Amino acid sequence: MTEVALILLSAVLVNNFVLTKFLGICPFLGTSGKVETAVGMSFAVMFVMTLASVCSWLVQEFVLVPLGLEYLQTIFFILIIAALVQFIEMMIHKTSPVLYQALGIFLPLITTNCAVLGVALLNVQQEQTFVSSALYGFGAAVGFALVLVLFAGLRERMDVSPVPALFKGSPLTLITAGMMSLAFMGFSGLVKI
Amino acid sequence: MPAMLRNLAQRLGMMAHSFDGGIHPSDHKLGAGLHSEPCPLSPVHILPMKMHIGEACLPLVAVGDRVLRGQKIARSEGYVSVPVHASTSGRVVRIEEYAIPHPSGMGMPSIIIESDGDDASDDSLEPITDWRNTDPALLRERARMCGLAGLGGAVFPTFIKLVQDSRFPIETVVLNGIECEPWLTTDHRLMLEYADEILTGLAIIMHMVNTDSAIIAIEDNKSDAAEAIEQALALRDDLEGARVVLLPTRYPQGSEKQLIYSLTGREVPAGKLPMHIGMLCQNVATARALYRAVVRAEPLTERLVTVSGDAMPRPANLHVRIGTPMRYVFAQQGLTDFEDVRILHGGPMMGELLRHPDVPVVKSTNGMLAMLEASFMGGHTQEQACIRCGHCSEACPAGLVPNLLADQCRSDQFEKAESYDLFDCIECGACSYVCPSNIPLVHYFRYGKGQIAQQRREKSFAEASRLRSEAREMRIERENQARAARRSSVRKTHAPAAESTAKTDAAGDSAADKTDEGSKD
Amino acid sequence: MTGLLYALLSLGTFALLAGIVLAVAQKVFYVEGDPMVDKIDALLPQTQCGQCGYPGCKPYATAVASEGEEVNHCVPGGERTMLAIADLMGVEPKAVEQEAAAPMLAFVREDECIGCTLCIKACPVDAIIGAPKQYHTVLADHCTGCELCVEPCPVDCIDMLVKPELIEHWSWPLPETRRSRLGHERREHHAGHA
Amino acid sequence: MLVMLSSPHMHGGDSLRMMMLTVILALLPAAAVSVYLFGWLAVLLILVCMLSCLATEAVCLKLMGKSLTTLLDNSAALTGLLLALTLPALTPWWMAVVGSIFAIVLGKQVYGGLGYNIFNPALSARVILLISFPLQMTTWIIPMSAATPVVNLYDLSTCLTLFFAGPDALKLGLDAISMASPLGHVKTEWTLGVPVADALAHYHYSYLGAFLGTEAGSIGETSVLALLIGGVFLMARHSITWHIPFSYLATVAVLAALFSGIDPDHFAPPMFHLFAGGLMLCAFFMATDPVSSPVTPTGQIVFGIGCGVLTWSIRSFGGYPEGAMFSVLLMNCAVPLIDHYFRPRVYGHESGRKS
Repeated sequence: MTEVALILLSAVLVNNFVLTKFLGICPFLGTSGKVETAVGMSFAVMFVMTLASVCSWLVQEFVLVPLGLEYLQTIFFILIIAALVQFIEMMIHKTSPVLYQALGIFLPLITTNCAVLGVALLNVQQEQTFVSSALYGFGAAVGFALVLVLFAGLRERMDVSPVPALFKGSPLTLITAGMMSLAFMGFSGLVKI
Repeated sequence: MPAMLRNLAQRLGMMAHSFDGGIHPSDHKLGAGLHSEPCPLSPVHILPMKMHIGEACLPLVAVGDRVLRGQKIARSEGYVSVPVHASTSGRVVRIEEYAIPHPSGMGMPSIIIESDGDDASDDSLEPITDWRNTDPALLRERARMCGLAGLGGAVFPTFIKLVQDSRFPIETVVLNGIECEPWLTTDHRLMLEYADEILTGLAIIMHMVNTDSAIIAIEDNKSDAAEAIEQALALRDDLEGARVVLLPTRYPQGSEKQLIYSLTGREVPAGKLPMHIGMLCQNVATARALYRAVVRAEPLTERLVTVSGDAMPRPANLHVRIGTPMRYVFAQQGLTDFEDVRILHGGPMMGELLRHPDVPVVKSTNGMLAMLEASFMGGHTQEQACIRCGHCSEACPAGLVPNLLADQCRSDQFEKAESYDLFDCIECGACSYVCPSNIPLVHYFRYGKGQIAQQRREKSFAEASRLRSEAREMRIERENQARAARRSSVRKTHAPAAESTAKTDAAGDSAADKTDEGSKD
Repeated sequence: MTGLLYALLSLGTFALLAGIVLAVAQKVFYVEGDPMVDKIDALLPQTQCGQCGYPGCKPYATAVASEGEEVNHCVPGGERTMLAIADLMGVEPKAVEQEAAAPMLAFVREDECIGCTLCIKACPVDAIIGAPKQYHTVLADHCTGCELCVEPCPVDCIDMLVKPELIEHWSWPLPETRRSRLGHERREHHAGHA
Repeated sequence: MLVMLSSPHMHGGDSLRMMMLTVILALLPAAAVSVYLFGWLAVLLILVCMLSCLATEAVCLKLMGKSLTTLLDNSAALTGLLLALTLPALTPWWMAVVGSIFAIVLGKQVYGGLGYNIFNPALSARVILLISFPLQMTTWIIPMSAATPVVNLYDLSTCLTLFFAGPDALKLGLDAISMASPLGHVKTEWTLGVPVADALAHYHYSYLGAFLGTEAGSIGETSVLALLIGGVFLMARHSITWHIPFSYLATVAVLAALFSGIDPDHFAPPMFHLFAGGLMLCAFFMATDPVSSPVTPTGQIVFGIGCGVLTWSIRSFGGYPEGAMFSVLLMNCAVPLIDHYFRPRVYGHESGRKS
């Protein structure tokens, strides 16, 4: 039980993918304009990341290793992720057309979200068990979702601020992301795995 | 600090309930000790066609007609409307657009009467002295006929509220003598000088809505008024269910919803009226006007106005005829030079800044304040950035978060502002009053509300247009089909002459169809 | 050799599996029509004026939703409509090409009208009434000010008048202390993108 | 010219300048204690920080073509003072200047100036300094060394040399005048497996000393008493409400009491947590910074609890000995969401939120 909590805590806060590993920055900046969009993106990423971790672990364990095909890791994992993303894209299009519009190009781009592939590869690298890799994937996604939603809140506030023209848009967004990352450094050493 | 302690004591002991938020502005009630006096008759009276909330009236008189005081000169159009009466005898000289006390500075069609000095009354209306045995419906018609509208400032037609609705029986009538606006002293003076008239008005209201319970609410900075009412009450035997409640002074206690909460601990649900929880609120001045209308058959042609302000040489409480030009009233009290003076219509918290004094006194005019430009707002006019101190949210009696709302209105995020309950704002101004950054919060809310109303109008117009356009397309489609059908049948008969007649017929039909449809709307 | 065979086989099988799953999903989550059209149509002012280059509001909405048409073609809707559509579509706002004029009303000078019914046929919202050889009148409450009736009139008896402003519809402008600075800047910022 | 403004046409008289000035006044006791403890070093540090904040603000305003009168709102001076009070006494002058520039530029002006910053400017500068210069930012001078024979901090020239040229110029080893902070000490010992009580005993920790301010720490955070006086003054002047400080301190105290009750060897007692490090300063002056904290009372309580949980967690488990600054910054990120979800109940509405 403690271990479950520790893995989650580590993935969510201490080793946050966005703020300490700097993975998945593209969708982080692209879809954090509005809280609603960010929440939608969060769920999509959570779904894809968790399933991708599980599937990639299964493939790694039962296909690649027995057949000695570890060198095909990347291709296989990308294939899994791409299929999952296609699936969720269709699902969102059906269930929430507005969210589908709002996420726009960033939805198919989850495929190339390095955080998703990162989780899958890190799981293999760290030789996680099935459960812990699922947890790790889920935790990483929750961490991504957490900072995405927090950041969307901040950006909504910055949107109505009289920001100097020089810093308007991306510069201020990056500065703020940096400040958030600094704040997240406070978590360093919180969990030792 | 003493105010804080007193407040605390009242909260703990005497007071069972107290509305959230609120402020304690210094009250400047210069006129509290000044006996009311009549304002001399002005040579000209300007009577706008709408001095109430609702639809405007249509003139019944023409230029050159002679009118009498109390004569109906404009009839009401629609339900939410009351007629307009001449406030003195004289001749109608013009009917034209005239500026009214409104922040837009825009005008309103008005009847302009030149006074003949006789001040002769129209006495076609019969007094109803035996109102106790009169059908409430008749009394209600009397209230409408006499042009009564809420004199506390909202000017909602009074008769509409004075109704017996079996679904929402009125349990308690609240007579509002709070007058929490700084500077204003009209209700205060009325209670001191016309306690009996007010109480009779209250008795009529209670008879009309069929209840025997009433609360007369007064703030504790007017304890003399409360005493006067109590004394008058003691002398009467018909108002046993009425009691005076003295509330601790706090702005905006006079606001209907906040007052009801202070008195009963019950809230009027959002989007509902006090009558939905069995309450009816009337202002003391309205109660007196009702008494005058019923027992003395006097339409609403005069009201008490506080003429005050720090630029006012002689503050006073004046009985002013409705339609009297404000410039004339100010001149009577010694103010003729309006250089560096700001004129407020109503109190400083909810009243409106006027562009010039050339507007008439209307039914909602409870005060006319002349403020020195230098002391206006205490000099706090330069808007600074919001530091989110939360004082506005603490002061808000409605439980809103004004600074977030203002941000949303300012940046045109109206949907979000609505979801933050912009329309629950009562525009009392407590938030702007406490704001250390001098942000005109209420101004932003009014901007937002106006824009949302505009968008709603546009939206419903667009929707109506869409339906009309779709209906038209369907009709054209139908016509084309009909024409095609006819043409094919005609062709079968091989009669060229008949074909041409059919064609003209079809054209005529379609035009006729169309006019029919158009005239239906 | 076997390694390569395994690789090809496993990858192929896997791709096939994924393909089947997606094909099924495609059936399950099939979206009929484009739900965005109605949403966009609801934002348009429904003047049916055709100034966007489409024969009405709905066709323009369809074009925006499915043909990637720009969001800034609606003239009467002005900037507000453009921003609303851009927001809904999640695209960058573009500057409106033409400032929206004050709301107008068509008015028929009745003594000059010959009762030809051409304007009646032109009106997209049936806001003009009158029979042949009779004076025609514009129903002010329904006129959208689209000007489509002006052109067909053979005697030029239709005027476009500015819609009178009502005191009830007056609303406070932004305070002059810091007049709309933020909103203004934000819009300029967006316009800059275009 | 008549500017048409909507009602109200009356104002209560509060002003930004006065609010900021009140906070500066409330910080005076803590500043006075720091001068007593660290002599001219504290004076120099405070002056340099305040002046460089004001200068930076002036430059920023000039660059953006805004009126310099904004300087008079006292907010830049306040940021400078707050930053100075969170710095160790031995901070070199250039670090103070860099920190001040960070505070004003990155903390405030890039967001559009006063009122729009997301993070507390002084705290963000402090954290940037801590991460950039970890050694200097955790080197604590022995308090009361003002009068010790090693170095006389009441002597202006000594302090000028220390401040502008560093301890090396006086041929002083850092070890001679510095020591670990109580929090740092306990954390180090704890990682070595020493029980908390023993660690505190080795340190000669005194609760009274911590209360009055004679334990090591940044110049303005040592004296709990002085900070309490300032906090109470702020509440009396209605500059802040009780919600954030109370919920913050109470959360730390409750968590500490709970865990030190379960395992006193690993977790420090509540009193130690409350008196140690920058908690008091953060609770009364940083977390309550109106701009970067929630607006509504419920939101403020949530904010305070969040700060408390994070502070205690970082102190008890994290890599850094002190978590107060980080936790306030972290909670700053959540303010827009807290504001959205913890609005007060609107009159006439059911208590449930629609969205």
